[in-house]
Amino acid sequence: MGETNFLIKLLGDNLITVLLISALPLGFLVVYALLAILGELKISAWMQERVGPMRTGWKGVLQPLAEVIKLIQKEDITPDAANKPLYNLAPYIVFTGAYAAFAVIPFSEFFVPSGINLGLFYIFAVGSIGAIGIVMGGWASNNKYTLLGAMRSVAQLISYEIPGAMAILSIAVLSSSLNMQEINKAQTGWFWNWFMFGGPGSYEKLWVIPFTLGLTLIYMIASLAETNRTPFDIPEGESELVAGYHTEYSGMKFAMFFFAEYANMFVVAAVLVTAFMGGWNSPFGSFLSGPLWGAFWFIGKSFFVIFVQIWLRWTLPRLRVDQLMYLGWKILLPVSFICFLFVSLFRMLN
Amino acid sequence: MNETKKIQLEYSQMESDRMRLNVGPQHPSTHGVLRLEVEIDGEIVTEVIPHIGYLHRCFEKHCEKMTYPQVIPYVDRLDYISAMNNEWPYVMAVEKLLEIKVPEKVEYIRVIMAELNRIANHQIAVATFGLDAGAFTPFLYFFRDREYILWIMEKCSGARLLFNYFWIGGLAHDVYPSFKQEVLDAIKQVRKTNAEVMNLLIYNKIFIDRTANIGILPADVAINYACSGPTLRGSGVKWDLRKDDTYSIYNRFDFNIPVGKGEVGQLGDCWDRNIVRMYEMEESCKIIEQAVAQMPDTGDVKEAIPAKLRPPKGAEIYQRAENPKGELGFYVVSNGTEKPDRIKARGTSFVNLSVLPVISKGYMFADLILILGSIDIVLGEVDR
Amino acid sequence: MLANEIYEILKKEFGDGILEFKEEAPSDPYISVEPSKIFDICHTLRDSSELMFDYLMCLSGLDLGESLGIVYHLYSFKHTHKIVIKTTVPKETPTLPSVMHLWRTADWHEREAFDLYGMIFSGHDNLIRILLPYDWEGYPMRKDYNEPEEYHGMRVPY
Amino acid sequence: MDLVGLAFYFLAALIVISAAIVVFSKNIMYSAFSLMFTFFGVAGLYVLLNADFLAVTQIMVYIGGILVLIIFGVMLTTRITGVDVKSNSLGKIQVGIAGLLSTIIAISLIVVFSSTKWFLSEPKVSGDSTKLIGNELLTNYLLAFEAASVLLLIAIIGAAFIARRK
Repeated sequence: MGETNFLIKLLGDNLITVLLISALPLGFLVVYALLAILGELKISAWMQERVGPMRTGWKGVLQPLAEVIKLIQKEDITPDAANKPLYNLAPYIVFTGAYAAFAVIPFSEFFVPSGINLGLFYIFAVGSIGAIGIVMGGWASNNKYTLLGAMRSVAQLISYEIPGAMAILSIAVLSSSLNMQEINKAQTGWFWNWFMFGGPGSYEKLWVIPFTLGLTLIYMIASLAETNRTPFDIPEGESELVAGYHTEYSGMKFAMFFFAEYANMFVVAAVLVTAFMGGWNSPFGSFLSGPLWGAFWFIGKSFFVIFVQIWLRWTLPRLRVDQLMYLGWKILLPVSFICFLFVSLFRMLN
Repeated sequence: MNETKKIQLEYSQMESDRMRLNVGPQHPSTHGVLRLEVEIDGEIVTEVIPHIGYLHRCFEKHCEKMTYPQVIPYVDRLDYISAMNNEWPYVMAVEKLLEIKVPEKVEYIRVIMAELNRIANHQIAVATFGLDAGAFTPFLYFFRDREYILWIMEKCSGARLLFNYFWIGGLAHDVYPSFKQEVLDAIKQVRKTNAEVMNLLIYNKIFIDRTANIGILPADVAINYACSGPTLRGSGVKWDLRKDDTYSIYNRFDFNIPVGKGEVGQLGDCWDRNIVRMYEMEESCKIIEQAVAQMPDTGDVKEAIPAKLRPPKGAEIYQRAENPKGELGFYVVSNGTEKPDRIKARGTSFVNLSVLPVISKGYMFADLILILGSIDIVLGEVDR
Repeated sequence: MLANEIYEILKKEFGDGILEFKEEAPSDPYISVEPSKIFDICHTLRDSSELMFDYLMCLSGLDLGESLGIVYHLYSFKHTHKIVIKTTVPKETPTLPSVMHLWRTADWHEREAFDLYGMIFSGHDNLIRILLPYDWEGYPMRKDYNEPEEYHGMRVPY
Repeated sequence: MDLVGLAFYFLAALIVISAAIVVFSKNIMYSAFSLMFTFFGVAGLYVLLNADFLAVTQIMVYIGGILVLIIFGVMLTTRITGVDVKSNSLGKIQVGIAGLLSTIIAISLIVVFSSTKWFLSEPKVSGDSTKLIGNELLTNYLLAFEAASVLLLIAIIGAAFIARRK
């Protein structure tokens, strides 16, 4: 476990190191969230042929910071009829669920907060904590819109966890491990060794490539649904549900929901990158590889996935709740099972 | 049988609690201060009761205290998205009462302005409809292009939204020298964006899935509810006041009346009503091109404006015109003085909105928002 | 079909129910009818094959001083002809049959007329105020209407 | 006290307190939500016992599956729009009986706990409990595994059947 953390090598195995390791992703998360918000603002502006925020700092780069300060300063309103304890607790639970997943994300060859053997499985498990938090917030707000949003959110989360899990399970079969570091190590080499392209192997892997590509796509779609991003932002669906489960939240508590959403975006991107896109491996064999380059590649690839998420958000309309269920249960689930079957077959034959 | 119907059937066999949901008056998708009392069973809408009047500004009562020209700014505020089109039937009604012949040039400028405003209105209608479906980007594309039209109107009338430009017997100002060229440039831009939005939004698979086969309005129901404009034409009724009850100089132009054909779903669904607006923009562009080509360069736009406005006592007229949203009518009764005895505005949105409870029953809650968006209401006109 | 032909048809069928026909520029030609017969007349206007007025353009209330007027502007999609039907009811007992079940669009128009002028349309399913608050008193579009001093403690005159 | 001990007492306190809320709270929603903390604490204890697979499964199944179902059940069967979701399980007689039973069980457990000679082995760090569990399930316990899957299959078919009937 220890050898994957440069901090343990540096400072030894003690309480301070453990706390530092747990806090390091939080620091990263704060910086990342600011960048992602800026990205969201600027990319959407670019797609819509406008300039986006321009006033705060050079070309508006300080805009996310200003928004965070604004959110912190804002009055924290608790509805009179809300169930106060649960209402106050919910944003933290949601954030905990999102942040817990960071425990196993391998940022680099030499830094993963916890290199447990069940990394991928663990990420799927803690994902459900967020669902509980969302129901908590939606119910405790004592508002029909939030309640509808919470119900939709949980239904969506549960439905899309299965195709996503099938996609990840196929990777577990291919790499015969659930440890995220092991999966990364299995994909070392040029980019055609990524599991997206069937994993390492020679020409006999060619026939499995369509299935692994399909699984990548399925995981991408499922991850969009799990993070409530357009076209699956039905729980928030601002045109009908105002803002879904966080309609009543304001100020810092709203910021927590917001933060959790961005954290979740990174988590699913990280899982996608780790499982399908080689994680911290350089796409060019040993060229530009190493611990620091690893972090660069990992974060760079994740940001690319996040860019795709933002891109889709500003391009597509929203699905309806029954169409969402239809897509999840009747299209993605059977397709993911078929892909899983063929991937397992490939694994057995080799 | 489509998916919604199937779900509806499955739900109808279940016993469940119904929830009353209050949509509006402050809600992002009610297009203003409309309040809908919705009864939902799970996600299925079982009943919709519109409550209107939150924007009631006593237009008709005010008119009794105003002289005829003073009413025009009030008329602007009915359907504030397409104010030029609102002014037109009103000034036509008063012109008919006074039996004024409007100069040729004025008629052409009025046609160009009204058609430009029709494009601007449909741009907002399609944009907000897309927004209701969750597509934000086309919304901003349309708003960018609408600026080109608003600039022209601003240069002509001095205002961007509420113009007070059509006066009884004439216009407030003449157009400026580069007017024709700028109009042609604007419609070039409109066509470019429309082509892009057709790809990006209208024929998007998700958008079709969302809007086709919902909110089906059969033609006979539409006529019985006196729906008009794209709401009626979306149901396949080829009826346009510009052709069927022609006014002004519309008989000089060559244009088509687009109707819904049920291209991707059933006839009269939300997609059909929306596509009619897209095609109508193109037809408006055609009319503008012809009008610009035919428009005389010389002429005084104020020559027919009467000094004294006293229609004969007891004279009354109902004048209607094709507003972008449908038939807008003004019923003007004179009592022989400078002030009208009674002005009744037959608000297009008011009439079109009354069909909402019928066409939204049995669909999902998310569809209700789209159905409301597809009939394109403006609360200023509903509540007056 | 011209307005006077429509008048002839109605006169033949309803006799005394039809009071007056007036055609005088610049006004639209109108037929004045007895208020109690309005439903039957409108029924004929809508369903008779030569009239076929399937489209109620507008329904307006009027204050004529002594009495209240109701004006129906009708249009036919099939024959593309128009007619105006007018009727008056006394201010004290402003009751007349509703045409809501002939043209559903009359539902909201009649509610509006009731709201602003106070006509009672008998046979209307849901005759409640539409533009004004449900607890408003009086009918503001009547010429003899006096604005209330206050509404729920808010001063009305601004 | 070392880190593991600290974590153990923290988790133990979490489990006891949240479990107490589950039992004693008058609001069913509180009970349902605090059950999450109980499950979470138990998962933590599994981690301390080196049973990481079991811990993650605990979170996945109990929090992600069962608890969500419970919350949905509570929300859908009672009046969901009001906050006053009350549990009536604290009647007088029932409390008496339940208290008596729990006390007996608690006493017997404590007696057993203190009288048993516990066999203490060195904590053995086995890296791969997943592999072990997998191997065991598909070799020694294959019959039980298959029986369980058949049972689950029957449950799914039954659930689907009941759901379709109505």
